Amino acid sequence: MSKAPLLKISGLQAGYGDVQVLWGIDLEVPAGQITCIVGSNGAGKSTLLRTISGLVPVTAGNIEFCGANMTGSAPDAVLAAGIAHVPEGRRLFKGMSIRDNLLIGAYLRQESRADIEHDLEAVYSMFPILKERQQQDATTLSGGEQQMCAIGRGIMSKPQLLMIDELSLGLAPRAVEKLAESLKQINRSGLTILLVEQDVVTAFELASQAYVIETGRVGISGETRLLVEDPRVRQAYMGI
Amino acid sequence: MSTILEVRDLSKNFGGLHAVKNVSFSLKKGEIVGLIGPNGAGKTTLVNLITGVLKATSGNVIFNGQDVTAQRPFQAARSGLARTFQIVQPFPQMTVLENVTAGALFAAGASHRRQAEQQAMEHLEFVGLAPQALRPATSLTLPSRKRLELAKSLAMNPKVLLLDEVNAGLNTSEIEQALTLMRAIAARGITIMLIEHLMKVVLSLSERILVLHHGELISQGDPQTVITDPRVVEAYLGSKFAARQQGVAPTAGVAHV
Amino acid sequence: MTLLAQIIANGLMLGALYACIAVGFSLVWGVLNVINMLHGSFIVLGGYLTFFAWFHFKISPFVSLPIVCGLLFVMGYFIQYLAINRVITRPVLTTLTLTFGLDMILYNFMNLGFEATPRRVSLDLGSLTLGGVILPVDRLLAMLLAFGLTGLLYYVMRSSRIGRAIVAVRMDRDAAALMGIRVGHIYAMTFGLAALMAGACGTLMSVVFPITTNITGLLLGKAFVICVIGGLGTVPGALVGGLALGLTESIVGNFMGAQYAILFGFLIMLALLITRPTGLIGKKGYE
Amino acid sequence: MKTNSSTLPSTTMTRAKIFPHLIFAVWVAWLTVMPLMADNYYIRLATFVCMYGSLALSWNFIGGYAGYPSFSTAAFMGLGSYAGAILQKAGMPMILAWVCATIFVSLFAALVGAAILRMKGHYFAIGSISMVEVLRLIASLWSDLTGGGDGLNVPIFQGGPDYAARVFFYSMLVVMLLAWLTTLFVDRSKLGFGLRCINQNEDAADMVGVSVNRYKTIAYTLSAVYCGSVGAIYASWVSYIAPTDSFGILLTLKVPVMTMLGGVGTVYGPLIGSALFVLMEETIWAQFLDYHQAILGVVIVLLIFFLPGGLLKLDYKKLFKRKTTSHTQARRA
Repeated sequence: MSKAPLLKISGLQAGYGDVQVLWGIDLEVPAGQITCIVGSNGAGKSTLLRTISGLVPVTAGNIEFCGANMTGSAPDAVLAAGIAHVPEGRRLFKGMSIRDNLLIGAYLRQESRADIEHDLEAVYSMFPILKERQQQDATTLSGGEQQMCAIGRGIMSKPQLLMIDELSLGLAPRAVEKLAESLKQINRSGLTILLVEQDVVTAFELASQAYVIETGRVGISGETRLLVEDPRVRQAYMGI
Repeated sequence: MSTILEVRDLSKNFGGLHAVKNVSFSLKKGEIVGLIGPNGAGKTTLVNLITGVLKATSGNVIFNGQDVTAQRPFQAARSGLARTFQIVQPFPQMTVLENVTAGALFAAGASHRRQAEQQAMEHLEFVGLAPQALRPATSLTLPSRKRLELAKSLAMNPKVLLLDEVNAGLNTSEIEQALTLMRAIAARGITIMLIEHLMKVVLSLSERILVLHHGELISQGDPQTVITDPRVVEAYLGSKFAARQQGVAPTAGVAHV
Repeated sequence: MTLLAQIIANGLMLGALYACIAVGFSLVWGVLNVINMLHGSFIVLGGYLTFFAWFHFKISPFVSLPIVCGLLFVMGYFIQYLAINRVITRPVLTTLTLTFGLDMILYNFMNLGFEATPRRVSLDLGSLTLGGVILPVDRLLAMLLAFGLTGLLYYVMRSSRIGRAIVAVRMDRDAAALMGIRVGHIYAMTFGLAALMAGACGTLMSVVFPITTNITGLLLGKAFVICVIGGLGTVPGALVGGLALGLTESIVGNFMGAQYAILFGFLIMLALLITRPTGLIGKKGYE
Repeated sequence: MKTNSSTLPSTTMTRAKIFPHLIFAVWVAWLTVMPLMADNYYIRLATFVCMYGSLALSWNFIGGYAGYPSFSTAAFMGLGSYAGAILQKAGMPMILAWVCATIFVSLFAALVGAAILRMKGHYFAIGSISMVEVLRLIASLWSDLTGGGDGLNVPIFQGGPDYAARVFFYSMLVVMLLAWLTTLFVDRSKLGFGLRCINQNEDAADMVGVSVNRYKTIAYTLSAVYCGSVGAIYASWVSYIAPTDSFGILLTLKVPVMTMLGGVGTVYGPLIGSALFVLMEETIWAQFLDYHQAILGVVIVLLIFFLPGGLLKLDYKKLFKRKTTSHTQARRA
């Protein structure tokens, strides 16, 4: 990891009210790669993403993105800086069509209508099902299709870093396989991805680099091809 | 073994959308049955229909010989039909002990609060939460919250226990502990229906498996036949899982998907 | 036969104003999940401002309409941004009590500033008769403007950037924030828009009815009824609810008297609340 | 809606438990003795304190324990006033009229409760406020029974102003004590526990075996009983009632605010809140006649911002330990 990391987090602490969840996270996301964060639920994976995107206040430590200090910025500043966040449970906007859901992903972008339409077509080509049913209410889609729409909505903001919270939760294995393929394709087109994933097998197949989070602190971390052999990881998280 | 719960072509549609379509099955006393299916297949809707949270469009539910289709949830709870929630639902501003006492006091009908609290403490010891009895329920980690749900439903001294994704979000070692707990519950003669989309849990515990897909029961039977049933593989498991199955005997540790 | 036509005409003219009364209240309830007890006072304030502009400076109500709208919008924006945003996630008892407290302040100062004597802008524009039905011009203009404003709001909600942002915030606060939408600002815009509609309604009403601080409670009651009948948080809902109440009150009022009409409105609402709490076209979704 | 302190009601009443009851006993004793030495102004003020104390305790059953913010207080009180007045005009002795009015209002609440409690959250709030309006309209329209818009006179209480002031004061005091006793009973009973479950998570309460609708209707009825008696006593006390002030929106909103000031869902929150509020309102009214409503509004706004849980549930421990929290967290990291 010779180049400076795209995202650098040091000593990050955060929580909800007086319940502290993150007890000092240190993490680096190299540009151009897929990095994954694994660990059991309740370990603080989602809280970490929500703290980076400004939904949860930082109590200590700092967040650096492309060299700029982002600690404590509001969600719209974080998005403007180029970090998009696909939230846990997809959370598409009910009562809005698939097309409107995707368009609102570009809410902050000032470019012309044509550029935005162009990006919309790019998303449609990646997930054709979305184009077929673009006028339908987004929440009538199946779990897997909703995840595609949520990822598409994230891409529409033209980020440098795409954070995805729980890709596979509640999805049938078949849907997860298809989504993993699309993510690889998106990454190859130059978008850095930070993936929070509870299913370690899927995470390690996708990511080149992994951080294991236990009760709010980074436990083991390193390249996934080494970690796959690590007995501690295999026993605790892969049940093999 | 006599049947304790029978569901006869139960259906529920929400304005055109068939969430559950003529589902029929029955549970024998003391049996452990798995109900699997992808998210949105209608598993939780089915549980809500059986426990009276939702009114069925057609078909009925026979529990302990009585037709309980139109029962309200609290009547189902009092007659011994308990369920845990997929999204854990504690009473937020109450302690762990109070949460479990509620089950003993209302569903199991303990005469007064002191007696209910004694019973609650026993169940907390059984699931290993006794030390946190006086802590607020919200301070528990996710695995212990799941055990709180379990303790609460046990306190309702149920005849049938519907465990709705009680293992979702747990890592492998936490699931191991949950499995031993469930085997201990089954040993007490309580019939368990395990609602999951984690294959590992369902395979190693259930004597029979029902597969739900788009609201319909597409397969029923012992674990081996079900996971090799082509319709199940096509609709739910995905080729990679099936491939992995051929290589490894089902009862050995199977990477949960 | 012309009696029935007259009643229906009166009902429509009244209904258009009622739609205007309710649309702001419905927006705040639907999007912010807040029962806004200030709503009645906003309407009366709009009416008073129009009256005094007309009485002292001879500014016609239709000229002072945009001014009143601007003033009320700014007032609504800051009340939300500085006060209500602080407790926006709290249960209904807290937010309702807060707006009630704020209303006591506004009501007290309006009473001191304007005294409670009823006042009305009387522009003797005469009236048209169409097939035996008498249509006073001032009421007609008020009706048309009321429909126009409601239509404008519907357009803004449906196709403008702000409108989509408001819908996104309504459906999922956190997800909207992740889209770069500044949620606090959008809440303030929504409350400002609602205050604007209330002020405009006050202007239109001052041309048709005498305005006094005593009717704030009455106006609030109407907003309750219309929102429940027509459905929550939707502009068409407020329109349908407003017209339904206007026609009912016109018919019942004609045969049994005004107070029975109001009672009738409440009874319909309570019956609906018990059987269909989401109202006639209360969709859980769009605008 | 925080639960109150007694989580595990240990059989031995620890010192911390008895303390509030002791203060209350001293306060009631002082109130009972007070009319012997005070003049009618203070007796009138004390009557209002007891009146609003009863109303706040009543609201607490549905708004505090069950967590359903009802705005029907004015409806129940107004109904009690009219029932008491009409019965007395028909020749019924005063105390009997009060009792019958209370029973009538309780039945009314039980019947209406089943319907109105189907609504949740905002709809329940709107439904209960509108009921006050409906009753006000009926009272002003049904003139041959209620005297319509120009109100109803209640036969004046014989025995002179001083004696009357004392009789009405002690009656309100008795009602407050009954409401307090009922609150104590509910707070410790299975009903209280069930209501708290409903308040915190109604679906989970249903699943755990709480018969949700029955418990909510009981709480709603309980919230009406003593409002009915207070209404009847009030009518005899002021001996003239009219629709607009018997069924006023201001009262129906002030009572929940008083309970919030003290602490919702607690035994003594309503009593403390209502006493403070009445005394504050009296002093503001005396000093700033023109601005008293605005000042009251400011007080409500400040209460919402800085005292959401109310005085009783203010976490005094947390307040004092504010400095040390960051220290302990650092140590634990």
